[in-house]
Amino acid sequence: MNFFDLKGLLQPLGAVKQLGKKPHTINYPYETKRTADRYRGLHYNDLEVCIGCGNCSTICQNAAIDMINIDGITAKNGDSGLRPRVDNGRCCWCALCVEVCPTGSLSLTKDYIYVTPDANAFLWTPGVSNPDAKNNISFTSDTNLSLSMYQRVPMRELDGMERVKSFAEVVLGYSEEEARAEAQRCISCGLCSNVCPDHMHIPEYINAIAQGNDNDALKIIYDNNPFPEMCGKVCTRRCEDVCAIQVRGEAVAIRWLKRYATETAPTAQKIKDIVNPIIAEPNGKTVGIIGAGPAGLTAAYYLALRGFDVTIYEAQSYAGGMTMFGIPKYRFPLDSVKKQVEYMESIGVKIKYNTKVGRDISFEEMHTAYDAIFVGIGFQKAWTLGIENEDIPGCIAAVDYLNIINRGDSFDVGKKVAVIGGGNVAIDGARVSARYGAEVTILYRRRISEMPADWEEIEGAEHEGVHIAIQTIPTRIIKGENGKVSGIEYLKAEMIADENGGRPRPVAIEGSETILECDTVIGAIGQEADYSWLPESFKAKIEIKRGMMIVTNEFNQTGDPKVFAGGDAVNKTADAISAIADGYMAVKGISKFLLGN
Amino acid sequence: MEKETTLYIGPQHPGITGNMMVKLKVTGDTISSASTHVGYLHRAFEKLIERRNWLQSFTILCRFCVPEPDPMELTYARAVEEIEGREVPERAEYIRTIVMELARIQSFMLWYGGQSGSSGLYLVGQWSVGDRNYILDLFEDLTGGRVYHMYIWPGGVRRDLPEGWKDKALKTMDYLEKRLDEYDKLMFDSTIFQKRAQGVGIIPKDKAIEWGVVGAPLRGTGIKHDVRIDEPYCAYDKLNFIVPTQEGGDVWARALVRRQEIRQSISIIRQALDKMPAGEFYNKIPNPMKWSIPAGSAWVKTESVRGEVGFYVESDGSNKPRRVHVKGAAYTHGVTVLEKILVGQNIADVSFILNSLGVCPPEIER
Amino acid sequence: MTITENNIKQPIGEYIQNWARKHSLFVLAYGTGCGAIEIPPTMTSRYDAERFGIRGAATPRQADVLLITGYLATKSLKRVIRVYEQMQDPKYVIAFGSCTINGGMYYDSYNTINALDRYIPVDVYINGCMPRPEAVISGFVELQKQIASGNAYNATKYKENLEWYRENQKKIIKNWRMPDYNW
Amino acid sequence: MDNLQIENNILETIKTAFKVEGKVVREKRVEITAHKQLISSILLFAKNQHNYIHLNHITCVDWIEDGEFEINYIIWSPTTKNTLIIKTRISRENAQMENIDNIWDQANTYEREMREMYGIEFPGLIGEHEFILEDWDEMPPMRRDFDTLEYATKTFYQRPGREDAKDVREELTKQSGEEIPEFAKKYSREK
Repeated sequence: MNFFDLKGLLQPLGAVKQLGKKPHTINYPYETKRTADRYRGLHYNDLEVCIGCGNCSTICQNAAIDMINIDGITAKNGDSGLRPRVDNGRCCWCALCVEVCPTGSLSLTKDYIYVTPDANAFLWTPGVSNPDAKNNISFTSDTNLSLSMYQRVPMRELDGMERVKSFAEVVLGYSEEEARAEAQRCISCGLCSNVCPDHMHIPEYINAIAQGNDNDALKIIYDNNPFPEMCGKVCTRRCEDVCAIQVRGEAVAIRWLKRYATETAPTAQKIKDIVNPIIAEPNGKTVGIIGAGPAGLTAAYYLALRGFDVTIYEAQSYAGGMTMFGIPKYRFPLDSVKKQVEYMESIGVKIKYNTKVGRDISFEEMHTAYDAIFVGIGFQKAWTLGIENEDIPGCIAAVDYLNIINRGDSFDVGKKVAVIGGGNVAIDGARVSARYGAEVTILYRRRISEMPADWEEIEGAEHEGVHIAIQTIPTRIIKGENGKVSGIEYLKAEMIADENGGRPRPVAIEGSETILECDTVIGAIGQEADYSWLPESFKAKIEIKRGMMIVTNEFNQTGDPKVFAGGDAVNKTADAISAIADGYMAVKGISKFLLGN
Repeated sequence: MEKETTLYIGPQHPGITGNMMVKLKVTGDTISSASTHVGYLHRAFEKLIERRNWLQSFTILCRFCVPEPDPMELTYARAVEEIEGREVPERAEYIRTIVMELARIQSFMLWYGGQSGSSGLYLVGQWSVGDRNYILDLFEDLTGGRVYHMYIWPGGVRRDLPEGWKDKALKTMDYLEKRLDEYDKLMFDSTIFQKRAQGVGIIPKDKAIEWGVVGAPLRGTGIKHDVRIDEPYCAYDKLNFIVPTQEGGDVWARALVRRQEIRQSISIIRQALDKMPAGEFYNKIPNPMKWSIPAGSAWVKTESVRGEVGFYVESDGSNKPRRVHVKGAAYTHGVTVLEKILVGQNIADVSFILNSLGVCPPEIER
Repeated sequence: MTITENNIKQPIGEYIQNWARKHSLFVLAYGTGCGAIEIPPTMTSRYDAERFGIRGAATPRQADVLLITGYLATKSLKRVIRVYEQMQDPKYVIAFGSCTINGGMYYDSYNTINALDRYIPVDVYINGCMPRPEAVISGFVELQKQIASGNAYNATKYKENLEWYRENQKKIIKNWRMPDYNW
Repeated sequence: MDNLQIENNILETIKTAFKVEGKVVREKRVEITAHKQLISSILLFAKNQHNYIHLNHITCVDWIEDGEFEINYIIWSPTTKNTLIIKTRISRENAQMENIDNIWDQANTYEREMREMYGIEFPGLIGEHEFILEDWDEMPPMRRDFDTLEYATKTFYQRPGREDAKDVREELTKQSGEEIPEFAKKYSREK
């Protein structure tokens, strides 16, 4: 090769022509370059939207995110009160925390310069360290992009017109594949457990289902709930209201997953095999329980496991209380409770049927015979409507109505039915009537959004052709020529805002009387407890206020230290899961009271 | 006979491509034997991945090789997809192709700087690394990150193309094409570079494959092998491009291959942008904390700038990988191949040859 | 005679000395980790750090600034300490990226140190993974500020607390085969 | 399956020559499981008879539950562009494997790494014992029973200031008084 290759020597000199050109140098820091619209800079957290589920902290592979308490933010239902803090000495700005944030509160901003001589100054609390960064957000994750799974696996149900034809169960349950997929959506934060009255170990059993260990799931469930099948079918599931996924999507179907877990144990024997309970040695203490409802049975079950000698007194000829005949069969089959009771009896719970305290055995007698007493009487008496003609034939309380139907007796509701009330019992009454081919109208004082009933139940009722007349106040029942109900008169109401800040009250509009023709009126405005069995001497000690028994501590102990109480007659929520929780807490209380642990 | 001395080049040496050391036995100016010493960048990725789940691993994986993180992301994503049987939407395949080629271009621009810098032509580096920023700007708009993009993940890509990105990319490609000619004048036309590069660091053609040479160094010996053609992935089988080869096997041949490849990459990006279908860009994975993958293993290869990158991924059916073993091109180039071809060369050519082989030490030790 | 700038009072000799030092920061070309990838863009035409007097130096003896560009493997730590001790005063250390602060994404790796300031004194930390060139320049500007104010005396601190540093260093470096440098 | 003809052919050839198990994984991937004593003969056979002249990769997987290491040899043929994966299992105790760096020089690098990272001995392997690590005196780190987090926490300084971190699930159970039974804790959220 020629060393004096002229072209090769001169070509590079061509670069000289660049001399006159304007340099493309960014004159930082005197001028700045625009960062990209999705730049991944420092974190920002919308503290109001964040619920402290800690999913960001879990996904962070650098262990950079801590959950800490922040001044001014306290825990409440559906909010752990914790907020993320990023250790910028760990963070790699991969933004996975943003991708998995179920609420979308976490995002990254366009700021990125963080220079300091102090190595300990790199703890960064998004939203507190940069409160003004809201307008500078760049990397976010909307519901389409987020890795949170916002879509619930749909539950297979009978078709609306199909199901009114029979009392067959409406909900068909998850298949194994569906259950695994649904369980995978859970982020295991535990916000749900916190609001569950019974504090069931929800993240754990869902995770067990997700991993395919259904038996473990059932075992975890039985740790503090002996009625999972009932809860899996008819629970009021306040857990789902606070689910972290529910903020931007559909809550994890916690109830249906529990239902799925219980399907692995179709018989009492199977339950015993799977749960394989450890029964403690008898400790010689005796406990008497009044009422074999969910509260009483729960208390009995866990007391028996702890070695107590437990006897339940039940006025009816069956156990289960309101859950036995109070829930329509299309929601909750009858054999479920029977199976549960059979299982409980197999581990040593004794039940005396047709034994009403106060009639067959006196409370004093029990009080002396047992070391402790648990009262789980529930609500048996329906509230009366307090309007004209409510004692005539064709007018019935919903609980009585459901009881009659569930026992298999017949009750002629006629062609048109009016149901008064907005709770689950009212909807049950309506949907049962719809199954008898009646045209059903629900009269409710407030708006649909304020109905205490489950939204799924309301929806289900509407699918089955039930009409809901909102903002209506019944005034009298119209007596027909045959002495039976022929209609009901009501007033329209308007919602007046409460000056004390409470929820709006319905106020009747003068002269808006309307008459609804009907053959049956079903009242479902609530129930109350009956305390006629309780001797006056005890009423001084065991306080009863507005029909509720007053408990003095978290263990449901009453004024009489020997007597514990639970269930509808004690708690304000009056649902099955609260009753179970009461029973469970009373067990802890009784063992503390009697054994000191 | 002259005395043999031992000479250490690195780890702190301006000519070393990263943080590694070459121990030389020299007689006068001539190298009589060489051995590579690594471990200065060992972060134990493969151990760390055992503690991380399938998605968490993807953010750490791109750090395997600093100059070119994207092939690592892609290879991992493809391996996971192969084991799980997850489909990737067609649009994502095109986006991935574009990202891969952009990554290739930006890595070539860095190579321009290193290769010419190690022969004393610093101006090329000033230009090419400066212009490389325009590619990084494209990446920033697309992925939100300049260097570590963490963009290609199992199931597709993380975000769709932003508005106006296509035009911006095309404009950048036009600009780069013009600039490449300028670099040619400075580098390939320069007698200095030609004289330094020709006949230096020869890889024999008949031994190349057996030695484990891949990528541009292999094509520089005249053997046409490219994973993009042999086992097409992404959208490469739908695009037209040629795989350039050169005879000679020396630094010069490797440089020429790269010079042609960068132009091919620009053409691929243009085609891909043109042919890209509309639609989904991501086949969403389930909740990452509970996402487990059926047991199985996969060996997946991708063509990166320095050659072929292979991932061996093994799953035991849990939510964490059992084993992810990365084989980068540098694993052979930087150790056995380098040790062989350095024999008989000048000390001054060590960093020149290192650059031409594209040795990236973090790829060796991980 | 003293001079006051930015509320800092300095003898004029020191002021001139600091002014000169801050405008000639020679960075040792030692890419210790991934961060090295953002150094070329910072140094070359687009961001052109030479505007601030920042440029590369080939050997530790000529360098003023040691850039620790990210994680340090224990094997590298030994070399870095050696390089640092070879550097002549005045010398500064800039730590680059999350990994130097608290381990970054390699916090659980058996082979990378977590906190750099336990082993060599650090003047400025630049956060990021990777820090952009803008952030790198900000880091240098911060260092210049420190130098101008006469506060960048970390190298002296190292000499004074050498035993403490040695103890930490030897905890990681099991086989200490290094000469002790006499500055 | 005509398109897998090459793959099936090579599988059949090796099966008949060595009486080993194997399958065609997919296009261009053939997998063979063999006893460790057969490995070098299979590799030589494939290299010399079927032009698998390129050693792609050697990898080791630790199956601690089975007390075994799995070593995979991945080789590639430039004529058929096919990849052959040869798997073998060796005992974890006194792990020893045949040295193949006489077949491929670059196998030396892989074997040195495996020796260092897994503690597998390759009799006759030359090269320094230290490849990546320096002055390492713990168990070979890539073995699954080596806990890297524990080692890092113990060895390296943990910067203080993060002690107030709380676990969400724990904090919530503290608020509610929930007691998670021991057997359920393995299903709690990973930390």
